[in-house]
Amino acid sequence: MLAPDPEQRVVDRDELARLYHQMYLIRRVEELAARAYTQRKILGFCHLYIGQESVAVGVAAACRSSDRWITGYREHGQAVAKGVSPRKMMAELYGKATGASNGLGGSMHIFDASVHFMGGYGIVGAQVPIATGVAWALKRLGTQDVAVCFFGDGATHQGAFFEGLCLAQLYKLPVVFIIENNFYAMGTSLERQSAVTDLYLRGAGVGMAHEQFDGFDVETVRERVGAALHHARSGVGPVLLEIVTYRYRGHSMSDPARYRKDGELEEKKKSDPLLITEQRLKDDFGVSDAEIEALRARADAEADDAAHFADSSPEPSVENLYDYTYVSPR
Amino acid sequence: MLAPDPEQRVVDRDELARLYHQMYLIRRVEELAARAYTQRKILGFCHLYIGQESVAVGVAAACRSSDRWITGYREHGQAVAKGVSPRKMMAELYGKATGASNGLGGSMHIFDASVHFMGGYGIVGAQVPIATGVAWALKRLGTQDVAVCFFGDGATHQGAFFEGLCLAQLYKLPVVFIIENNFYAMGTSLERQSAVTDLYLRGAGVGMAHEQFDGFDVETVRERVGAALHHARSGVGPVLLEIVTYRYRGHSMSDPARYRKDGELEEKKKSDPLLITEQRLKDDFGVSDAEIEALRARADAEADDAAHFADSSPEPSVENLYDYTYVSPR
Amino acid sequence: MIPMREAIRQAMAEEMRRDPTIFLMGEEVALYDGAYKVSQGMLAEFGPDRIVDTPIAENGFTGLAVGAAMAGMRPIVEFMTFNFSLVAYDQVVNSAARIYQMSAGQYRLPIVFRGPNGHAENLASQHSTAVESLYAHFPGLKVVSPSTPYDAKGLLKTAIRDDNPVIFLESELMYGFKGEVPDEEYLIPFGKADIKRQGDDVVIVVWGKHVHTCLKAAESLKADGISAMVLDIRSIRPLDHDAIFAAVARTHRAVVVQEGFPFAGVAAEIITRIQESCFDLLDAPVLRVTNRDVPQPYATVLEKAVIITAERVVETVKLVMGR
Amino acid sequence: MIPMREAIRQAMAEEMRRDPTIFLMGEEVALYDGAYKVSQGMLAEFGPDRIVDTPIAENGFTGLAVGAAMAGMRPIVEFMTFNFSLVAYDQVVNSAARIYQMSAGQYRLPIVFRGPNGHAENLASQHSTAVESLYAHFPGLKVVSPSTPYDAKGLLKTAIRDDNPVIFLESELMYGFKGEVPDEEYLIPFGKADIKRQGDDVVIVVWGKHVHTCLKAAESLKADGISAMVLDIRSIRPLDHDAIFAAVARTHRAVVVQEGFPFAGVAAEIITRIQESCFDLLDAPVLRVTNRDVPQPYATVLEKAVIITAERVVETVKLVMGR
Ligand SMILES: Cc1ncc(C[n+]2csc(CCOP(=O)(O)OP(=O)(O)O)c2C)c(N)n1
Ligand SMILES: Cc1ncc(C[n+]2csc(CCOP(=O)(O)OP(=O)(O)O)c2C)c(N)n1
Ligand SMILES: [Mg+2]
Ligand SMILES: [Mg+2]
Repeated sequence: MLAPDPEQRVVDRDELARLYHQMYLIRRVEELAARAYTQRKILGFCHLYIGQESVAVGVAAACRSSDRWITGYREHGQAVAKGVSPRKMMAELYGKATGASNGLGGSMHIFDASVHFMGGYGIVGAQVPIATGVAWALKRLGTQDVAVCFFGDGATHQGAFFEGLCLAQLYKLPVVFIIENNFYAMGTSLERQSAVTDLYLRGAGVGMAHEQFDGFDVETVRERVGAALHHARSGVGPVLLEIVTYRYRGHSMSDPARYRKDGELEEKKKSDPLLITEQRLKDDFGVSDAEIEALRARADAEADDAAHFADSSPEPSVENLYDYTYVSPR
Repeated sequence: MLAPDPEQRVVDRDELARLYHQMYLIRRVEELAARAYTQRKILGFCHLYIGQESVAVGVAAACRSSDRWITGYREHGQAVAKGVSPRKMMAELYGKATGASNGLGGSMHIFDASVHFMGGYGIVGAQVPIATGVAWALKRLGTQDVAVCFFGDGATHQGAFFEGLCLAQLYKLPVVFIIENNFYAMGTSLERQSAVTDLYLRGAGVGMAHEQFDGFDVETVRERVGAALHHARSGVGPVLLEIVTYRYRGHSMSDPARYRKDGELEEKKKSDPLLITEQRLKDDFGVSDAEIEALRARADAEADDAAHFADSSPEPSVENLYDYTYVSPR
Repeated sequence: MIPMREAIRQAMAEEMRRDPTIFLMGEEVALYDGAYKVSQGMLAEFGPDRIVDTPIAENGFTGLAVGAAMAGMRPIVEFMTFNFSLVAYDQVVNSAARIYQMSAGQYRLPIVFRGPNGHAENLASQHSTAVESLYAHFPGLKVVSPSTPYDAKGLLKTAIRDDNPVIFLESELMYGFKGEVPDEEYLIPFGKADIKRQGDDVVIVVWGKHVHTCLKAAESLKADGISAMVLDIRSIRPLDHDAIFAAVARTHRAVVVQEGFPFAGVAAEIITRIQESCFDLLDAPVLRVTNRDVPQPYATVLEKAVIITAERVVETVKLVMGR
Repeated sequence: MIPMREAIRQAMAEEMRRDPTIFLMGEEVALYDGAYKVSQGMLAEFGPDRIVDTPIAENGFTGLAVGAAMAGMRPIVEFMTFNFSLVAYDQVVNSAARIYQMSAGQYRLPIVFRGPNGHAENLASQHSTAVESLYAHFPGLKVVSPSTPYDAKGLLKTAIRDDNPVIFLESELMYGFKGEVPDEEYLIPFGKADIKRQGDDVVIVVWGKHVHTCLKAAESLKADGISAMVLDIRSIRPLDHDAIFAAVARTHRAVVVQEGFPFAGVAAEIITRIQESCFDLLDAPVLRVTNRDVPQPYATVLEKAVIITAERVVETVKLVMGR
């Protein structure tokens, strides 16, 4: 197990309330996105993060704001956790000019350089070597920042994943690779895609520090990712984390997720990130029901505002169609 | 360590003499190839196997003739060990119509279906998933044969290598993957290309049986590969072997190999495969100098014959240029 | 009347019943019935040794198919979409396309690579690439793209029986498209174009889903008094240039419609051959309709501006007619 | 007079002195001085943080370059040869070419991908691929191919300063080719063709190493009384169609010479544009000279029959001239 970050503060009441608010906000935003999808206001692929919120929020709680994040197509939760405003994100899902990527990217390609959210990629595993390169630059440019790379269990079979890991370890780069193991790649369960189901062991094959833990409790995520960031930031090299989680929805909006075992989803919901943290707030920090309610109400309002903003934003203009194919000469 | 094959016979005098002859023949054929290269009778890339002969010959000694082999561009030794006639092979190097691939392939692309030698590939690592597929077919077609795949230390950073391993392990296919670790990928030494220098540990990341051993003694190779083949043939899954070896020549004919440490080559030559086996023949089997000389003389003659055959063979005909782009309809 | 996905499934299933060395491999093809339900029910009939789910390792399982083909099997590889074939590009163009030649005919590569190609709806840049131009470039590959269930079934059966690697391009937007398919067995040879609509004034050369875009365009051109032939080439490589030249000889004007980026695309190939062989027959330059030359954007209003529409075909035909 | 490899090295070294965010990465570029000695001595000057040896993981280090570029650096990636870029094809065409657009301009990708392209001598099928047609297809990429040390240096400096990904195609056969390069700094803009030889009867459009094949052909055509212009387009994308059209307006006849496979190649693109824009100016169809449409064979006698030679260019020009 990686040594904890000696400088990481203990989570206090306010911070945990903030993390709860974030997780709830992400879930709420995505519920509204799901509704908008059924209304055909959001189109194409739309991969929801519901159930996995503690991962993104826990990672964000451990990170510096200058750390860079890069991820796949299931990135709404990560975007919001990293600081992309729900408005900008929702507007992107709606394909509006006010979206994070001006409506060019959609659900799978959220980018926001202002908060160092370096995108959503659609080719499974491609973000892994890209993250290695971000870390390369962070090191060479003399920053103390870390690149954080998210991907799923399914991505750990891609050559890009393997090559990215080899290079990051060889060059001892400041990057934390996070496998969000939600047990399925589309309809394929973990044991049907891999002979090794403890995916963090992939690290052993490339000599990388590796660790596996349950990610349902946002505090655990914050603490263990803190340890990984500390390791990476100290200059000794990258870390591969396997964070065990679960997605409640289908792979994308069109997937009824019939491949789950009977009762599996209900069982998993018992360790719902929101539930765990709500209990903890109440039991250990004496937060009242009313306070929880207030946190939720604030998030509801923010999510509603985001949806309203997206809905009422203008469409992108066809005149700008050719603007981003090439950078114009300086 | 893999359990030995209980059915493997102990090497006797005759067999060891045969293996010595094979190794010597391979070296001799390549020495003639090197000379022909300087005479511009062989062109393009030409990667010599000199120093590594015990690997191919030891593997062949452990294999059934119906096992399939597939490899990279440094394949002259493997081809001869698998049974490609030195004539056909040399003629291919000369680009003659009588060559194993009719002069279409050259040094890097020797194919001989009649002895199940499935080629020489030029894209580093590409043969790994192909071998997985050969094993797929061997299993599905109900044979008891094994696919044997050779590649270098440098290939163990390719995505294709990793993906091929993942699939072979997932489907429990009868394939033995052999890393011929000769410590260099072109001019890049092992520790400069990989954070993990015990390359067999790549197996740990994909849950595959893995083992490492020195390959200078052909008997060791025969025995340990026998164990791996036994494992693969029994149906429980593939094996990753790292066989430690060394190449005496540069990467290809144009490489002066200045990257070696002082005295490194001389040191390595102390464990020359021919030397080791010659000693063993003499010390433990009472083979006389004259007998050794006779084995060599026979091999010299075979190699000379191959070179002569190649030299005097006809060029391919331009009329056949389009014959092998597509299979014509049956 | 059966939908395209059913026609494709029938072709695979019939061939698999005939030849036990055929297997289907790809992501989600077995337990999930295929991402677009093309292989629905096939796992039940053929079992997990022949309908095979893979992890997300396209380069790996493409290489696997190459090896299995060399060792005597006839793999069908489904790419969930052809976008993802680009991580396996090396195995397709450097292994599958070349081993028959490199081995001087000792090893054959009877593999079908199939799956949806090109844009669907609002899938943005990385999920909308049309790949015909990237594969047809390579000698050693055949490239086919059907526009109807009838053609799909007949061409796919031919592809499966072909001893060469075949790229078989479908469309997510067409899986539900219905058409007649006879009960009795039939095959459609490669390299035979099909006149999907006869016409005298101009020939529109096209394949795949945009055959229908062009039929629509041709219909609306009637109102302008323009009689447009729609020539569905069906197989891109081999290419039925005789049929194309014959059509040009009849109409003296041509438009080529190709999904995807224009630069060095299949349309350019066809136009190059037309101008070479029909130089004196042409009354006007041959024009092409392709996607706009930008990565595919997500928002509908932008997407519509990028993809090929009947209106754009009509416009281009009018240009060629000098209207 | 300096050889091509030296011109390329000067361009990289001068730019690296100017801008500390530039680094060179690839197999054998550092300690070994480059497989073809292009980066000789650069490790000593710039150190191992900026001249970086990689393992054989092209997809990985191409992705690394993408990330490093997004985070503020300017990578130069050397592919030992462009054949090996095909295992990294996804990262080039799906990441490098598209992220600027996907992010609506938030992230720029100033990367140069460079290395030898096309055939050298007797390298057979998998080591002889010419890739211009595979990359020029994609909006978002620029593609350049110099034919002289002077052009190489000027174009490479432009490529390194460009904020877009640039595919820079060299040739193993040309690294020793010598030419004049001035001492003072200069840049050559993309999209500007260069008339390497003036002529009146026919224009030969070409780029890269075959410029010299065509100059030889043009020289020998003199004997037949044919005055051939050799137009070196230098940058394939952007393409200087104005210069091409102007040349056709002068000569009324054109031949396009492109290494590699013909089908949907760059030559087809150029011909398509010529016939579109110069329809009434042309006295004959535009023909192309490409490699024969087969995988490259090893044996010299076969290789010679496949590659482009001055004789084949002469023959084709004569055809176009109606001789
Ligand atoms: C290279 C590639 N192959 C296939 C796909 C199609 N695809 C999209 S997501 C997905 C499953 C990924 O599963 P996982 O990595 O576990 O991530 P999760 O969706 O569970 O977050 C697949 C197969 C793709 N986008 N890219
Ligand atoms: C994908 C790819 N990248 C680069 C090359 C160029 N190349 C040929 S051999 C080689 C070194 C391979 O080293 P290793 O795998 O250790 O095998 P060895 O040559 O030592 O037998 C390289 C870089 C290639 N052929 N293919
Ligand atoms: Mg998953
Ligand atoms: Mg090696």
